[in-house]
Amino acid sequence: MSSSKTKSKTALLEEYGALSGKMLQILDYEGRVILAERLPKLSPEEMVTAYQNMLYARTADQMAVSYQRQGRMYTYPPNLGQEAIGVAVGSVMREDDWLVPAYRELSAWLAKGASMKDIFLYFGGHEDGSVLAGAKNMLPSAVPIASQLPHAAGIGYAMKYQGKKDIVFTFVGDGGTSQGDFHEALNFAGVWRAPVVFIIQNNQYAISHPRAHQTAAKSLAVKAEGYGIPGIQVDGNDYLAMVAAVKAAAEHARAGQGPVLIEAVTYRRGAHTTSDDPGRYRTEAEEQKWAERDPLKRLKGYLLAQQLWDETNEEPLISQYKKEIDQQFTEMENHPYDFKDIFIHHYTEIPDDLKQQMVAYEKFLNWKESQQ
Amino acid sequence: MSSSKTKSKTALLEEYGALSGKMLQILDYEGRVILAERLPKLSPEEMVTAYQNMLYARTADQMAVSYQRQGRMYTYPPNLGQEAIGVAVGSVMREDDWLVPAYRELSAWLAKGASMKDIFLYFGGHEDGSVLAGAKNMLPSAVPIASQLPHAAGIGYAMKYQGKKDIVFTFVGDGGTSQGDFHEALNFAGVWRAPVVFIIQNNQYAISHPRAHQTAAKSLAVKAEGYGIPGIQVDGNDYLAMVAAVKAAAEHARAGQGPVLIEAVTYRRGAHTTSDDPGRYRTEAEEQKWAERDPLKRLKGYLLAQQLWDETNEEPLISQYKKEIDQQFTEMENHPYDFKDIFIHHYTEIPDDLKQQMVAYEKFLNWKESQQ
Amino acid sequence: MKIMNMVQAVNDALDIMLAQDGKVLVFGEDVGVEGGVFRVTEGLQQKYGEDRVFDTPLAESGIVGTAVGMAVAGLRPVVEMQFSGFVYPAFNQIISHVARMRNRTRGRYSIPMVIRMPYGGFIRAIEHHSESMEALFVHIPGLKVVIPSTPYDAKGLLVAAIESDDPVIFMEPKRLYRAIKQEVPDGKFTIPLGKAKVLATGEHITVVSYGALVREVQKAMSLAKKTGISVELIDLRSIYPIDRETITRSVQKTGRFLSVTEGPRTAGVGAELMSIVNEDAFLSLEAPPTRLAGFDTVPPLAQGEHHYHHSPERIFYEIKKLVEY
Amino acid sequence: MKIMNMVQAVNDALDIMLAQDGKVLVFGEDVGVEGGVFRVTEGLQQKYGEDRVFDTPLAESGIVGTAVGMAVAGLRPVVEMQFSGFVYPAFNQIISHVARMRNRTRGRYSIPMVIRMPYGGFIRAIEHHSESMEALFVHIPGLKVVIPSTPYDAKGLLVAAIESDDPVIFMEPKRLYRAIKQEVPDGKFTIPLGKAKVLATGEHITVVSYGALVREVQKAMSLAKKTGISVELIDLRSIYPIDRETITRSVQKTGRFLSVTEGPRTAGVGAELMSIVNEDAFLSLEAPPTRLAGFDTVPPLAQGEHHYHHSPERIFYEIKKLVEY
Ligand SMILES: Cc1ncc(C[n+]2csc(CCOP(=O)(O)OP(=O)(O)O)c2C)c(N)n1
Ligand SMILES: Cc1ncc(C[n+]2csc(CCOP(=O)(O)OP(=O)(O)O)c2C)c(N)n1
Ligand SMILES: [Mg+2]
Ligand SMILES: [Mg+2]
Repeated sequence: MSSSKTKSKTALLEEYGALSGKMLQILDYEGRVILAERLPKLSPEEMVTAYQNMLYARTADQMAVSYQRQGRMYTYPPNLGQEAIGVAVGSVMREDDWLVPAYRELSAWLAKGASMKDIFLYFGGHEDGSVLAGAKNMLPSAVPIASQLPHAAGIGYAMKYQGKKDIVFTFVGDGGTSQGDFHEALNFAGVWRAPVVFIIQNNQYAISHPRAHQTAAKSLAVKAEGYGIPGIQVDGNDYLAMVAAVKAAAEHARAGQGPVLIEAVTYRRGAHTTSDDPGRYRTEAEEQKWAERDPLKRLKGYLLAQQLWDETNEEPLISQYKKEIDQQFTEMENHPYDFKDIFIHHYTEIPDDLKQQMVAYEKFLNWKESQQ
Repeated sequence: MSSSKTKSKTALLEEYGALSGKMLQILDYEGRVILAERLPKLSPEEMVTAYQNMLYARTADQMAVSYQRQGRMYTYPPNLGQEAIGVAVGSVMREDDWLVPAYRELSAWLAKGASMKDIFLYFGGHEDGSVLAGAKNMLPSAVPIASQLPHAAGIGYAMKYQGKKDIVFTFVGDGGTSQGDFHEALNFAGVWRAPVVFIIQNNQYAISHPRAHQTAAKSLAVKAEGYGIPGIQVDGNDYLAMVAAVKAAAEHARAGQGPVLIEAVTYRRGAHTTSDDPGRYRTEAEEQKWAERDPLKRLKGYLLAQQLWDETNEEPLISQYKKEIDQQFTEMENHPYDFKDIFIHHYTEIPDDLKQQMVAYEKFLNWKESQQ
Repeated sequence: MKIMNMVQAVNDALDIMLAQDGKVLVFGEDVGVEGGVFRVTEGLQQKYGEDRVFDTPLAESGIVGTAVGMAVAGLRPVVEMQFSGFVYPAFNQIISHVARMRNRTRGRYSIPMVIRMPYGGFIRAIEHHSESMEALFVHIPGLKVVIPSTPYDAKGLLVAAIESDDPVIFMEPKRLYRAIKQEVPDGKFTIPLGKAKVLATGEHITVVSYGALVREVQKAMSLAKKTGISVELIDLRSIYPIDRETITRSVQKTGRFLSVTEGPRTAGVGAELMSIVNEDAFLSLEAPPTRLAGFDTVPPLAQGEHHYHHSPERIFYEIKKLVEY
Repeated sequence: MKIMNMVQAVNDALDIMLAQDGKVLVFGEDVGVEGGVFRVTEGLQQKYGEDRVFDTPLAESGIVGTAVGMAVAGLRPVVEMQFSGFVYPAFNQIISHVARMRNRTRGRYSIPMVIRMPYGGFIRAIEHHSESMEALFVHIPGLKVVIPSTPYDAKGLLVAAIESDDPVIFMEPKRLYRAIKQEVPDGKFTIPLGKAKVLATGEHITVVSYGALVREVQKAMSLAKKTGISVELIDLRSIYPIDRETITRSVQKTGRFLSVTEGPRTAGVGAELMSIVNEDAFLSLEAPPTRLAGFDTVPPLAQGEHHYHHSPERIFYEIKKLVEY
């Protein structure tokens, strides 16, 4: 493809605007290009890296689920089937940009520099998993639904105020669009023209609650109208469409034109968390339908057709990933825990009263030991 | 006008839909009909009554402000300039319909059966002012902005659940559209197709904060898109346009088609409350501009042209209103207050502990008296 | 009589009240098809239909706020907050409307609503899933706050809560959901709100607790017994209104007082209980009334929660200190 | 030195901190052009520009939530809640993020934020404008809570709050906004957070109070003096952390304790203070430590608020009862 044939990114936000009723799709379910004019300019290496990142994320995700099943880790929210979204964001996001996650963006966290050890620590019950020392400008998971979105708007304001060109990427689920904080964050960002790319991972469910009952709005992208900002609906299982949309949104934000709302239409192929049983609320037929739209399968289809990928690479690569990931898991399992950490991080200086609580508890521990 | 020439009400919600960019206006600023095909079918008596209700509300409002200035009543939020909205709602609202107010809808409260005494009691610092015994299915004022809107959605659900045909009218300000509760209420109502007419009184300001900075959305009506419900922008100072819109919305809701969002574009001609000084944040020129669009002036212009109103009626009528209103104010000033009321209404049965607090306080009162 | 765990007991209470009264609705997040993330509402939607037991959009303020409207319109909503850590978006509705409507309308509109929520820790959960912040609700005038410690209590108290014309915050110790089984009578019965229960009479010290910690206190009592200490144990059941009389009577007898609660210490329920003891039994006190409360910290994640949660040993240690005072 | 009321003192503190540190931002509802509904931020927008002092859309969760983001990104937001009765929509942000960010990230991100809000009653206001719910914040681990009782304190404490790397809930007794004038030093000075101030030394009883009630206690002390009662008065200044040491030392001397606070009684700050006294000065007590708190009711509207708010007579009455105990 020649670059002159590809249309401008900002025009994309118009053509596929929230009221257009269109969903941006570049690859069909087999990975064939159906909208060549919108193909993002990516080098072969970038394409291959993207696929490998998706593969890594999927491998890690599946291992996390299995560690949990083995009782070696606690509740975990699988990312299975949604990998294209985080990897696409990761490919556009710069080192100094901010990432404000919800809790189901494994692939985006990795792109920002979080390690699997960090992630295992978090889901292994260590607060240390929220430090994320290797991830510049990234916040830890936000569990209270949609509460992270105002943070993103505020960081966006700060970037503008500080005269920086960095932008903010933030995530929320389809369910999260119903929360008041979604509304307030988008409205503030709209008024401030803050450089924030809001990404809804519409994976069709909020636990058991289907998208159709979450809101009577025609799409989630259309909610952008209420805040006077561009909104666009994208096939979130189509890596190339996601890259095109995220690039356009990032360009818009970085150019000082304000926030963009992206609805990435995807499917949570796994359970809500390892405690959940999707069999209670959805059919196998539906799961099957979406398996056929799997993002890895589609990007691989494309890469194979372009002769950028050799199927025989895959097994060895996965084995290598598994080894790396398991290594990180072992590090997590050997991570130390000091009970004093419970007390000393709430304030810059521990209040006397709290210190007394720590001391009293230590006294008890000593007494207990003396009893044995 | 012949009824065959007027278009259907539901079509109105389409033609003036949130995305149309149009504002429904039937009367110009002088009260001349500029959209005859949308003239609501009202009898001459209904027109005159409407004008009188607006006049009554305005008189009462101005007296409330002056009682406050005399130090005989506490802070009060004037309704000046917004009377057409409440009176229009009042003319469509049925006895069994519900009214869920904010705090600036004097004209609507009166239509529902609240007395000026009730209102004076409330702003005179008596909880008894929230009982509103004469107003069937009306909630008291809601001070925490937008927090009343979920109540309206819930009542709407209850009407449906109970198989009733009653609908709910609820109010919020332009500022209130930024609150999370606005979002959640409209979204719930949309999902439930609850029979609720949401009326935004866009009076251009939230205290000092202008509408333009409240949201980047093109209109407030457009927010309806985000909830998949009809939205319509109406000239809120045009009584006839308001009646047309409220009728259409009520019909929609009563027919089981769900909620409607009406943005009534108006202007708060008075201060935010009697504690506020609008001179700090808006110009006299602007106030003048809106004075020319005053709703009473416009409806009177229409009535005069139709020879439905005799200017000489007005003074005596106002005098009569003043007498009535002052009578109600005097009743408020003579309203008794019993300190036990502070304690006994929180629970169906007063908890022992709280009773002890009451008893202890009474003991103190007796001791204090004994000291004199 | 059936043997039930707390999940089943709560389900049974809801079932009975839904069957009895068409005004009762049950709604929240995932309470319908899913039957609740803890399966507390399992089967109720099938039995009572989608207009009586249903899922809402994901928004707690919307859930509580719409329930206020329903209550005003004559219904009796029983809503679920999926975890007590997610009730805060609804805080404005609770404090500004649920708790006040009756007082501000001088009784014209009461709010017969129950807000159920699993609370408390020691289930190795993720952030925001282990809190015990009942003191926040106890401090708000106009609410009742109820916490059961057994399946039997859960059923009887929940029925009473649903029948109450006052709003009730009903907090379920999720750690106990499946941990205890017990015979629970069939059909409807109630346990009065505002009354504590003396679970064990004793001589040397009064211990007041509620929720999941009652069991831990009972274990501590076995340790105490071995050293000859006899404990009077009171299960508060209602955290507001507090049954001052039962507490006072006991402390007047034992002269010693310990509260064992899970939430943060400062301005917590333990502080209230100590104050009550001071006010009503000061002259009987042989040792300072004492609180064993949670630390003034966020509950630690799974790796640290055994430090945060009072073990029987820790409770015994405090009892011993007090008796030896 | 200038003679200032509390509005001016708070304004002065904001002015100084805005001038000193480009990271400080002031925002909220009507704080810009309007200068705040109480005029506390008057003139600051003109002086520092619309990007540093500005109005937001009307949404408290948005205000606090965006401030969290700004704080994380290195700024020092000082936000205003127009009245403390309207902070509840922001409660989730406060408890789930403001209070926790530092702990959960083990210090990587601190939240140097101040949330200012006028609180308290006796100004004949409408509903939701008279509450004194500081105990809710005191109970939340991770927050500091500060309440000044004079213009001088307001300035020194607010400067310290803005300089603190921890989040501070700064509650301003609106009843005092224009009621007291006092000499306040020019320029920057701080009063340490977490330290109480002994306003008067005395022998017979320790009274702890804060905010608008300090003045009322002082009036009560005049009444007490006439009957020969000498009161030691402590102004708490910081409600969290509480200065236990100052309180304890005093009660060890006087043997009697009364707290005088405005908010609801149950699980309020008074309960915490009583508990502290029990824990640290039990053996010195000659009478039950006692709390004079607000009723467990919504504060009544204007017609009734003189019943709710402690008069000097009521305070004296409680002092007298305790001294005569
Ligand atoms: C405020 C709040 N309420 C409830 C929950 C419990 N909860 C956790 S995830 C979830 C569903 C979220 O759905 P969605 O936003 O679509 O994200 P997804 O899990 O599908 O990625 C719920 C209800 C929560 N974490 N926070
Ligand atoms: C939750 C909440 N925040 C702040 C306030 C203070 N306040 C009272 S009225 C008002 C402005 C409301 O503006 P708008 O919604 O446009 O209604 P209007 O007063 O113009 O009718 C504000 C900020 C409040 N009452 N409730
Ligand atoms: Mg989802
Ligand atoms: Mg307005």
